Amino acid sequence: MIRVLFFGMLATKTGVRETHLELKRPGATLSDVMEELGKRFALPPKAPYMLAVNEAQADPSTVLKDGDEVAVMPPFSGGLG
Amino acid sequence: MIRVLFFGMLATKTGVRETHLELKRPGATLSDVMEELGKRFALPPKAPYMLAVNEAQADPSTVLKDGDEVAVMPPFSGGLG
Amino acid sequence: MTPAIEDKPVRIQEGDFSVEEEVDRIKQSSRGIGAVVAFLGVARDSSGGKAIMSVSFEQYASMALKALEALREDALRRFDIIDARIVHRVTAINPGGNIVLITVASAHREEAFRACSWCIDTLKKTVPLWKKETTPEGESWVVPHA
Amino acid sequence: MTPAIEDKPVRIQEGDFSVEEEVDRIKQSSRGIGAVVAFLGVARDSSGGKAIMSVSFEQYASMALKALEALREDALRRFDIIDARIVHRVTAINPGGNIVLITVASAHREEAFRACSWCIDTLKKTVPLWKKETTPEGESWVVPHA
Repeated sequence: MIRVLFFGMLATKTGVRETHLELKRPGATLSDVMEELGKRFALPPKAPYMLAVNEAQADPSTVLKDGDEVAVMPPFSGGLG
Repeated sequence: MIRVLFFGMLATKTGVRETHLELKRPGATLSDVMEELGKRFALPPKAPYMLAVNEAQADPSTVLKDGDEVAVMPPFSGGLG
Repeated sequence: MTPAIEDKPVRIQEGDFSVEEEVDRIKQSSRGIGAVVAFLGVARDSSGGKAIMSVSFEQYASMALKALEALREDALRRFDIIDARIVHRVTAINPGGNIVLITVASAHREEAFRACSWCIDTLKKTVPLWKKETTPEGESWVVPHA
Repeated sequence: MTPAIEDKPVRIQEGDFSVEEEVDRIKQSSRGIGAVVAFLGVARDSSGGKAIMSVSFEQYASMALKALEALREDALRRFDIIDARIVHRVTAINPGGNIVLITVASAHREEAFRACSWCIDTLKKTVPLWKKETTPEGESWVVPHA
């Protein structure tokens, strides 16, 4: 089981801030999880997502394990008014 | 008659902050005045002076007239500690 | 003794900060400081022709603080600077209100300018914070320029 | 009514200044301000290996104020900025003490960084101010690098 967090515009679009997912096979990657989430929440496939695993930016090839925290985030927009 | 001001290290070297000078001829330039001051105060001829006439930076070819205020200044060193 | 929250060199907080206090704190890191460069991000009253009534920031709190700490460490390694401090607010902020303050101290000014500018550029890219604008038409999330 | 001295955007003064007050004043010039960049020059405790007990500044007062005003006008013309303020002290200043503060406000940060950096570079070249250092060996005038 992994924990998935959505932020900003993606929390608005999906209607949830947090969900949980079973990894379907050993060696499943962030990319596999994104495909699954895309189906479940009708996420636009080409939007530029920022991804993190356990609070560190990660790319889609990252292999996940049970207990990981995955964040699916819109591009950051801090710092300016 | 013109008024001449010395600042910083030049006030220390000449021992005066202010002096007065008669212009020797009409059309006398800042360069002529520097020559005269050089003799009177033994100013090193090659030091990089900053020159001003009536509170604006001026170059040695500037023609002076009675009543002008000339400043003979070391390179500026404001702004930093 | 644990230092007071306000003494931490990177912080994400709701409340406002004091520019004077942040500058005073960084000046206390060394008597070799000759230059402090500060960048203050302020909420504007308009953006691309739209009136903005307020902006508010959301964060991925645990990751944002780590990313901000990493950003400071990286700046201290990359630039010949003495110290750097960063504070970012997450709350609704009206026009004129403070959003973020980055202060960088160094012996010589060029490095402080370079490092401070690098910090705000890098913060925008690496710290999970999202801006929402409230306009007369309602609220909308901001999509940053590529 | 004449504005209070502290409201003038360029000043040369003996007394200390407040970074917070200068930043607050510049923020009041417009609600379109998105960025304030500040440069604070601070007295260091050493220079080229020598211990410095204090620095003090002498000015050609009438010309220095004119040059500082011209510098601000020039910055406002050259850069896409909203406002700029400059305050420089002339007095003896101990290590850690404030020497000069340049604050620049703009809609976007890049111009504020460029203009603020340009202002301090240009101040050093165009404003008749001279620095004297007091070391354990005595006082000496500073000859700037070419």
